[in-house]
Parts: sequence; C-alpha cells; structure tokens
Amino acid sequence: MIHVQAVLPVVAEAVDKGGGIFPLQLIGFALGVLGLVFFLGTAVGMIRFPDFYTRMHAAGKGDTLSTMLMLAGFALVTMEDFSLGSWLLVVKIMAIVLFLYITCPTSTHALMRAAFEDDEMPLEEKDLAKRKKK
Amino acid sequence: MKNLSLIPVLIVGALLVYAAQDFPEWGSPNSPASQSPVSSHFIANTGVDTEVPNMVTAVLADYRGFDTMFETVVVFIAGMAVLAILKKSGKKNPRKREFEVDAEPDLIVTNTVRLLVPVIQIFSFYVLAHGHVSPGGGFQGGVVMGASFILIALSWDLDTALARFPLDRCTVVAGLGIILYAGIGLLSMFLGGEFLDYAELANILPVSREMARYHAMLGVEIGVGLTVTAIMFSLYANLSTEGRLKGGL
Amino acid sequence: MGLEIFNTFILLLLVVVALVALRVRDLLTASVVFGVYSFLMCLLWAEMGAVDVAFTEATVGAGISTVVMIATIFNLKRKSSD
Amino acid sequence: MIDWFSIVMGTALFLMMIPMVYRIWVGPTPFDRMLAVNVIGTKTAVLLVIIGTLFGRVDMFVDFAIAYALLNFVSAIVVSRYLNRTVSLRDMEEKEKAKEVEA
Amino acid sequence: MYPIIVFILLFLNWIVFSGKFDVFHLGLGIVSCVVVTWLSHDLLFHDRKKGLIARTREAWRFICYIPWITWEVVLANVHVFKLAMTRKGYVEMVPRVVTFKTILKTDFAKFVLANSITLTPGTITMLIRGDTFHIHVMSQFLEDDLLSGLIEQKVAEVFEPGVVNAV
Repeated sequence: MIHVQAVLPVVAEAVDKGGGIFPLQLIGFALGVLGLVFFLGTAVGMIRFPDFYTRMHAAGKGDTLSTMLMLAGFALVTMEDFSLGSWLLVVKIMAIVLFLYITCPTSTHALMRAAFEDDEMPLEEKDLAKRKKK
Repeated sequence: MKNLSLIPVLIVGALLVYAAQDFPEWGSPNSPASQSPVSSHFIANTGVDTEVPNMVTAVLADYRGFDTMFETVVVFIAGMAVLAILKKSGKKNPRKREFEVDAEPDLIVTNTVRLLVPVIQIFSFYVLAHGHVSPGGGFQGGVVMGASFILIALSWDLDTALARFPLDRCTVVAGLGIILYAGIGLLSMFLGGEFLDYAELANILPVSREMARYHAMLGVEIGVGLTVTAIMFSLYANLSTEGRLKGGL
Repeated sequence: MGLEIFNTFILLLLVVVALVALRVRDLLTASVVFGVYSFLMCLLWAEMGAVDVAFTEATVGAGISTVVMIATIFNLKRKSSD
Repeated sequence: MIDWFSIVMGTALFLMMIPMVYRIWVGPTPFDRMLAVNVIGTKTAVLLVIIGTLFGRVDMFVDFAIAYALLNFVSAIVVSRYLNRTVSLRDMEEKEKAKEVEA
Repeated sequence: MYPIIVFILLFLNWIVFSGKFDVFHLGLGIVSCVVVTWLSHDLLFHDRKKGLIARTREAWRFICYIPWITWEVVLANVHVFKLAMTRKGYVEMVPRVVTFKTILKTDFAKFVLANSITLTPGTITMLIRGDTFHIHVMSQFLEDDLLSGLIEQKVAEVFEPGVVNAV
C-alpha cells in the first residue's frame, strides 16, 4: 500500500477512508465466504470427476451461483451510504449477475452440444466404468 | 538439438532476472518515469486545459491527437489490405471445398443473442461517450460494437449479419470515421489555429475554450469508433470466408 | 500488500498458461488457451493501475481475437486433436 | 476491514484457479481445456471487482466486469460453431466419396 | 409500438450504466438509444402479436418465477458439492441421456425451459430438435425428478397459460 500512496494520492485517500455500513458488511462477508465454498465444490469437481460430461456439470453450475454470491457480497460490502450513487453501483453489480444468469447456461449448452456432435467423445456408461477403474 | 537450445534460453532468462533487480520499485516516486517533467506537467495541467478528468483520454485525443489519427489510419489500412488480398486469392483458386453447409441455428444461442445484442450495443455507446470520465473511448467502444455484429453472424449466419451491415457500407463507414477525425482537425485549422488545435472551435460553438476541447475530443472518439467498428466486422467477414462473403463459419 | 500477492499469483499463472499454449499441438485449443492468457494480462494491467490498457485488453481479448483466430483456422485443415 | 476481506477473497480465488490451470495443463481432451477457460473467464469478472475494491474505485472497475460478463460467452459459441461446421463438412465429404465409389 | 418499448428499456439500461443526470449525458443517452433502436429493435420481442397488457402480465409472472429458480440453483449447487466431496455421491453417479417431448410451443418458452433445466441439479440440455429435448443427467433419482415435469409446468404457467389448462 505504501507505494500506491506515494503515486496516487487520490486513490490512497479513498482506500484509507473505506467506509461501509457494519451490519450490511457482515451479510456481505457471509455471502462472499459462501460463494467461496461453492467455488471450492466446483474446483474439486473439476479435478475429481471422471469424464468431460460430468465435469461439465460441476463447472456449469458452481460457476454461476458462486459468482452471483460473491458479486452480491461485494455489492453489499462496498455500499457506503444510501445515496443515489451507491444504489446505482449496487444495481450495476447486480446487472452483471443478471447477464451471467443468461450467458452461463448458454455457454455450457454450446460446449455440451459441440462435444456431443464431435465423434471423439464417448458417452456410454461402459467407457465411464473403464475410466473409473483406471 | 531441441534440448541444446534450452541452454541459451536459460542463460538469457537468468540474465534478465538478474537485470530486473536494477528496476526501480513499483510505483516509486523516484523512478525516472515519475521524475520526468512531462508526466508532472500532464498531471498538473490536463484538468485545467481541457476539463477532462481522465488524463489518458486527454493525452490520447488532444495532446498527441496527430499520432492517434494516424493510428486510426493504420487500422483502416490493415482492414483494406486484408480485403484486397483475400479478394484476389478468392478469384485465383476458386474453392478447395465444394460444399457449403447450412447448419441450422441453435435455438438457445439465438435467443440469448436476441436478448443480449441490444444491451451490448448500448454498452458500447456508453463506453464511447464516457471516455472522458472513466476508462474507455473510441477504440474500446468500436471493438465492442464490432463484436455485437460478429455475434449475430455467429449465431445465425453471415448473411443475416451482412443484411444488417452490408460490406460496402462498412467501407464507407470506415472512411467516414477518418474523415470526421481529420475534418475536426481541418476545421480548427481554418478557424485560425493549428491542425487539431481544438480550442479554436470555441469560435463557432457556444462554449468556453476548455469545453470546446472537451466536446471536440468526443467527436474525435466517435470517428475512431466508427472506423474500428467497420474494420473489425469486415475483418471477420473476410477472414472467415476467404473473401467470398458467403458460407464460412 | 494485497496487490503484491495478486501480482505473484498472476505472473505465476501467466507463465504456466503461456507454456500450455506453446505445448498444445491442436491449433483450436492453442487459440482458446490464448484467451486465458489475455484474461490474465487484463488482470495484470488492472492491478498495476493501467486502467485504459486493461479495458482494451478486456474487449479485444474477450470479443475479437479468439473469434478472428478461429475464423482463420476454419479455413485451414484441422490436423490433430491434442 | 474491507481491505483484508478483499485480499483474503482474492487470494482464495487465485488459489482455486490453480485446479483450473491444472485442467488446462493436463486436460485429456480439448473440451476440458475450454471448460476451464470458461470458468476462469467468469472468475476474472469477480477478480476485477475485487481489485476495484482494493483501489477504492469500484465504479470504474465495474465497467470491465460488465464487458467480461457480456462478451465471455463468445468464445464458447465460436468453438461450438466451429466444431458443428467441421463435423457436418466431414460427413458431407464422406457421403460424396461413397457416392463416387458406388459409381 | 414495440420500438417505443424497446427504446424505454434501452434508456433504463443507459441510466443504470451511466449514473450521470446532467443534460449533456442524458442527451447523449437519448441519441445513442435512438441509434440502437434503429439498428436492432427487431431482435427483442420476436413474437409481436401479443398485446401490451398480456406482455405486462407475462413479465410480472416471470419476475415471480425468478426466486423459485434461484432456490433451485442453490439446491443444484448443494447437490454438486455433495457429489464432488463425498465418496458415496461419487459412487452413485450414473450419467445418461434422457429424451422427452415438451408441450411448449413458442421458441422463447423453450429457451427459458432449456436454461432452467441447465441450471437445476445434475441436468444439462444437450440438443433441442423441434419439440424433442435431449438432456444429460447424472443419476436415476434426478431423471425421475426431471420427468415429473415440474419445471415445464412452471414455465408453461408463465408463458402459455392456455396450454396448462388443455393438458
């Protein structure tokens, strides 16, 4: 932080001020940590699941919800007062959540369809059992 | 041989890491970049001269406006070069693959694109118009706008996108952007200043000299945005079809 | 302090992703992996405070570069999968 | 307090990005790599908001996050489209060859 | 009439993005909203036969639908978390593809149904061909849950109230 203060006085001032409303901040912290927990599920699933299709389930769902929770948490944490400006910031952050709500399932579906139409990807349970044994 | 080439790579890498120790600390006020008179001059004077809070935009579009103009011209020339080369090669060897596949558009993807393309376009206009107060500007806005047309081409097919933005109109719009940029520069020259000296525009606009620079920068950014939008889309349309403008990705 | 930690992580991941982009044989995969490289570069610029550069990297990296590369690859022949 | 929260969240996110990069490095098929790329792209939006909180200028950094949220799915669509086209082209060429053999 | 609705929606969007209320920026907003409406007003609201009142009712029902689907998303994540973290869930996993026919008619309703299915536990839409949905599911329990058709009914209530009564 020291160097940042030296170069950008405006930024440093804003960092030092760093207000916030305490009860809202607590909710925000809780939401953020919850998001991290769900993202942990995704990360473990990405490593542990046996084949591409099941990994897709882990990634496509955990991604959406954890991002939503974390962004909502940060929207609450950074809210300084109830003025119009900070409300607009919250709405803007929630707009990101809305866009993700539309785009995430779409990209999941697009990748799934691509894999399904490509011949090199096996789908049967036998292949899965083989991979599990390995 | 492959392993042998690892040795010079490692030596050069070690030398670079060794040399990196002499760098000034990150963000240190004693570094040469912070101590040069130019940057302190800009930090002190951009707000007074132009009333633009974002220094990067002020420097890009006003202090070194000549440079930015020719950067836009470079983008334009790159697009035209791709067009010219591909048009020629398309004529010479007509087609390697004889088949054109018309894949049916995916229902989910097309509906998502229907919902999102207007939002993307309004976002690109927002980025372009607020280049003065927040990061952004003509180039970024143009790229986002071009991406929205590419998205239409990807979800239906190229013909749908070309019906919205035909390629000959693309060329015209790209040229128009540069003409807008150079026109603002020439206008300020005719009003008695230097080329691209926006402050002279205060003679015809009902604002102060500082605000004239502010508004002229917006016009310049619009010019850059028009050129970049058109060139990005025509780049995609030409590259994906080898210049034939039908079928393709 | 936080920014230094972020710096270390970003640079570390950046090197790994660059190595993957070199190592992969499939052109399609290489260009997609290059997308990650541009995401991380955007984070690096943002974290250093070069906001306009970061925004350019974000729009070009996410919107244009992958599309144009894959459009070019489509006109070549797909050689090998990985 | 906000600073500490942001630092901890950001560090945790970077740590959990390591499995994704592992998936990119190992990934038996190209699709695994693309999946990981997609997840990293979404998380980049969150990390940008976190960096903005550290700088104290969230209103500025939110713009990047919106750009990522809007444009991140482009690469997935492109890949899907590319494979769809190549597979159907391959099928058509095979059919054409079969016809020639019959003739 | 529809272009005007599109213009108003886009202008709301602009206000959220911009956050500046002086005349200059609002004027820029109006100009750019007009341009975007001119460029792409035909993309939003594909089906233009419905009246304004029916649209408003539909929008209200859709807003009521969002909390339910959000709760389903949370359940989905708990499920995936369980599968990833515990040994028992890992053994239970039997991936398969399920095919069913939908009662929904319009494209947008199918789109909402497909995305809702993708967001709910252990199911991802793979392909839509006409009325037929091909869906990848993780286990037997989830397949039964999916084929009971709860989500489909909810979506039909939102977009096509007539269809539910007919069935």
